[in-house]
Amino acid sequence: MAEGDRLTGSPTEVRGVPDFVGRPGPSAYHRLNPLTKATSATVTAIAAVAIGGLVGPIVLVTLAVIGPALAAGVLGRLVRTALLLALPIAISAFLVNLFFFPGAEQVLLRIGPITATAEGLGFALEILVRILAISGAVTLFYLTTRPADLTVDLERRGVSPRVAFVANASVQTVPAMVERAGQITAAQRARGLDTEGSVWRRVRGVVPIVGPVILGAIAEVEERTMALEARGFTRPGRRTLLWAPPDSSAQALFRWALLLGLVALIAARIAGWPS
Amino acid sequence: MAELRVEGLVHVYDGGVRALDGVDLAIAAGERVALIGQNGSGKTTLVRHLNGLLRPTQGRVTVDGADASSLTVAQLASRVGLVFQDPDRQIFAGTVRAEVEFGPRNLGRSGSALRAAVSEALEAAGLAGDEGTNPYDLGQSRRKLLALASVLAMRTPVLVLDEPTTGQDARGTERVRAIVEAVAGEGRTVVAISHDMRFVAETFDRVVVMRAGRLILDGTPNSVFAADVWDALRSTYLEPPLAAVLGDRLGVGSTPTDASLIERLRAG
Amino acid sequence: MVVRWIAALAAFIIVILIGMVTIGNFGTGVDPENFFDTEGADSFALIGAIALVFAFVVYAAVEYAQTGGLASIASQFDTRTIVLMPIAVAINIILGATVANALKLPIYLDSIGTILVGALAGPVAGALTGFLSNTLWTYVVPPPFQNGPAAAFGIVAVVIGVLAGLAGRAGWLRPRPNRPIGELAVGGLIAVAIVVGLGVYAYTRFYVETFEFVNPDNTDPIFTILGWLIGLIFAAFVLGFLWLLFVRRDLTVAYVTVVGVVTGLIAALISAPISANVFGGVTGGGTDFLVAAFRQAGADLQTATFQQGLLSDPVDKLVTFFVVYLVLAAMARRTKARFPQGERLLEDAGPADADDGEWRRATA
Amino acid sequence: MAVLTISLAGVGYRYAGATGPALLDVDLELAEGEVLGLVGASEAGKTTLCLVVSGLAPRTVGGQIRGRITLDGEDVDAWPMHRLSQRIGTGFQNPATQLSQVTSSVFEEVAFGPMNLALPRDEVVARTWTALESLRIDDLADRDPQRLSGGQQQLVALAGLLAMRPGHLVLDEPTAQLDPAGTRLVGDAIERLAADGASILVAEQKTDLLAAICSRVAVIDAGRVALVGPAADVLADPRLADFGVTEPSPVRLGRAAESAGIADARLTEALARG
Repeated sequence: MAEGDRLTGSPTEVRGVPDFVGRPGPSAYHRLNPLTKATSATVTAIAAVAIGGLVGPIVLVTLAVIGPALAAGVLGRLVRTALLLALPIAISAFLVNLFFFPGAEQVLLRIGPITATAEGLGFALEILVRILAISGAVTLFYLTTRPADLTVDLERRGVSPRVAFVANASVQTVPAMVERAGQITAAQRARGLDTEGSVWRRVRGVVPIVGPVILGAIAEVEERTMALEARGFTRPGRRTLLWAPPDSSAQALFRWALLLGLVALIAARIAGWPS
Repeated sequence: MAELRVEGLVHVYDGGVRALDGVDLAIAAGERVALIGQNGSGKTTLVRHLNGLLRPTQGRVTVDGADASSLTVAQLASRVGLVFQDPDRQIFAGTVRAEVEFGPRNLGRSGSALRAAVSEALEAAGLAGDEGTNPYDLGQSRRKLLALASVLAMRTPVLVLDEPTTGQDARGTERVRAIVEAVAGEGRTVVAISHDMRFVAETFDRVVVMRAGRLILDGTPNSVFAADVWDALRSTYLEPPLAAVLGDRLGVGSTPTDASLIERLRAG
Repeated sequence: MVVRWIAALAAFIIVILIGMVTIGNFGTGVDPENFFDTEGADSFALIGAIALVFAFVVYAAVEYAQTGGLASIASQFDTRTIVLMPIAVAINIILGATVANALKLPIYLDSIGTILVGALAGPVAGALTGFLSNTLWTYVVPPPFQNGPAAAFGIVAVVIGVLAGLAGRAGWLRPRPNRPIGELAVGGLIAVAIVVGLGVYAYTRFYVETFEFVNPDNTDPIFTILGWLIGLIFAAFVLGFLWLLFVRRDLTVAYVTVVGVVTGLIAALISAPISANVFGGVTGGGTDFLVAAFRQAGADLQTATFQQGLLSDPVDKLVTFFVVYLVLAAMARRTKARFPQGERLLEDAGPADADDGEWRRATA
Repeated sequence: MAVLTISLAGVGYRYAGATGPALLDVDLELAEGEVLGLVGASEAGKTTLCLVVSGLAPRTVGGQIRGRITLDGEDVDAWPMHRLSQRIGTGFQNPATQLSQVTSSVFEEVAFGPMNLALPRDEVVARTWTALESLRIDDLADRDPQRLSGGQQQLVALAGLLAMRPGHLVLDEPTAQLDPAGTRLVGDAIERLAADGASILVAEQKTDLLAAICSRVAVIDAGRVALVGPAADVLADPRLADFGVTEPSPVRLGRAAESAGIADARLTEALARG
């Protein structure tokens, strides 16, 4: 056999890249280039902060989040996920600003030493809408883009394969590590660690659980490193990609337009316009 | 009175997987029981009910006559010690000795009793000389023996081992066998999940075979590895030990271990 | 080589100047006149952090133009570091989410992975780990772990990674066990001096006007008590760690205490303007109650978030650096030694295996 | 004359910061199309020898090496790892740590190696299908690598190596963590590769598996090659137990019968047939 072909004979019939690799999304919005969706999410979030006030972010959300979500058919899930994401912050933000807004006179409500003020309410609403805008924009991206699609697109544009590797591997490591933490908790409980007792007993359980999660993962680093280097990982420079998400000059133009618009908005805000 | 009793045990995982489909099993004190069967046959799910890590969907589990559902995992841990298959899922202490002390300390043991139990466990696992070593400086096979020692030191009436010989060499397997013999010798119960048919045939006096969440065979190695039930074994991806195959081929009856085959040949 | 550093330095200075001029009045209530006042101080730190990132980008661009590659940076990214980073990102996100969402503790515990990679592989690797952790935590990680504000604080994580890398490189995280009592006492005193010094400076600069610890009639009594309580907790934490110095007889605990508190202060400086201006001082974690307390005591939004940061961040980074120190101590020696900065974390550097006779290292 | 492909002459290795060497004066050859089995007690040096032959020690693992390693007569000391990995494929014991964790399908996982080599896309795809077909797992191409059994994951890792088109395979205890079904799955695959003329160095505790696939076997004890020779002779050598190695079942049974004075023709004939 020719040198190098020792282990595998010639392929029976030529088969191309299977269709499940880079399968296009269900809707037009899904099929947009990942960088376009990432840029619009980031610009929407920053713009919501820069515009401030109440009406601005609401209009922004309707245009940049609700509209596309409807088109992509993910509005239901978007609302649920975005609310779940925003809830912890929104509640705290609302309460803190409502009751603790300094220098406010118009007292709406007084409960003992704490007073709810109109100015506080106004600011609280502003922060609430801003937080909803940010989590809406981020959730829209999360629901319509596979992380691997964004990293392969960035890699095509010249981002180092190593950075793309870390991003992709992190996405798979988080759920794997949560599962590992569950197994470790079971193993320690089997050795008498009481995780159902008082708070103090549970705090004592932190080291026997967090310890193996970290040390167990680090113990695997050695073998993972060797396995990667045994498959040519150390070869410098770009690598071949099986596919790359489609992009168009129109989308590229749109991305630049968004960025320039954002810069202009921030510059205007800093210059004190419109107040 | 049975030390461990499982009645009509059913367990359905939240994904809908019916891992146990009505299991009845009684294990007396001092018995040595091997639990074998293909991965996914429900072996690990069953043993996790013995120390309360899993609670039954239907049916009952009793330990020393007490219903396990009335006891917390921490309470059951003083009765049923469970050694997990992957040592890296539990090791956290900086030294071998500290890792072995973790279990007994949780059970409230201290002082000379604790020190004796720990030293004895380390001795049995062949780690007596490594008390101050960092567990992660040990090789994979000795870390597995460390995990075994860390439960052994708890001196629980019931000791459950999940694939103790996987990844061990000849000397490691021999050490595990010696530990099972010693623990059973003290009248304590040993239950082990294993795929090593020779280790099972030579070390355990009762073999329970599982398939798809049910018990399909339960008896001495002689009965479970006899030729007439080989198709049942193969239905759960198990091959009888070579000694049993030869015993059948030479028509000298059921000979699950080398010793039993030789003895039958010498008598024949 | 020098050209790159000059270009990077120039970029750093230019960005700071632009920042001071434009972001001086950071959108809401920061007066350019009292630039070095409370609000100005923390904006300045944020501008410095952004300038640091710009300097790095310029450095990389110049190196790329000169050599067509990024060897000096890439060398910190051997396969072992690349394999460790996703684990570090996952540790940040899982522990951070558990503390913030589940336990509502007034600390974050979301930079253990960042500091671990920084210490083992260097400032740039630490910075990238921090940046990716925060970005992925918002954009990519599914609920219940997803955290909205994390991406905005990416810059803070970058700086924490750099500081951890420098601490590791300087050998400060190298164990120094069994030191005589005298040495421990001196180390302990120096650490206390630094921490108390910073504490007093921070108190006089950023707390005195609005938060009268001493006379309760100026503010509501509950907040004076709360103020004393928080001050005591902070002091307890610092003294507790210094006590560990004598229990473990390991001088490095003093180093870890100082590095932890200093990193915490810098992180507070940078995160305060972001928290104030982007999220109105509230990020959903346990720290929001502190902000509320300071707001009720009459501090404006900017100051309140800053005062909260000055308390939680140093304690959080103190705990985090100590956890990382314990993890490094528990790691197998062989594994640690193989990381780019691994040698500097070993207790005794040990005899470098000289290439004597036929024994030789890898050439490729 | 058999083409001498991998040969180690007086090779020693010591880990960084270790007290003593893990490998001493190893002379070993892996000829074209040969399957060399490696046995020995835990921590005797099997894994270290595998890492040295594959080049991962000292390149990736650090430490220091001595002696000379040649591939088809050429000294490989100066070769970088990504060049060596195209001539020698290395498999490990734990299936999970061999997955790259950056792919969502078996096809992309097996293509990972060739993609790193920046080969033309069509060749990457061709090599990937060929590797999957040669191990008969092309039906798993669309599956999520994390959701497979241990045996299947080990086959995917093996396919990932084959896609690099190495001339040689070095496998460190491939079935150590697998159940009987997985061991049979991987054992059969290695047997088919050996039959196709692949040269393989495989370390294993399960000597029954080695007896079926190896032409030669070497015994490692305390970092030295204590014994090497034709598989049948070495695996029947009475000193195996002293080296902490379990003999294959037929050898063990035959010896037990002999020592019990049973000279039963039918037994020896049955043992021969296995």
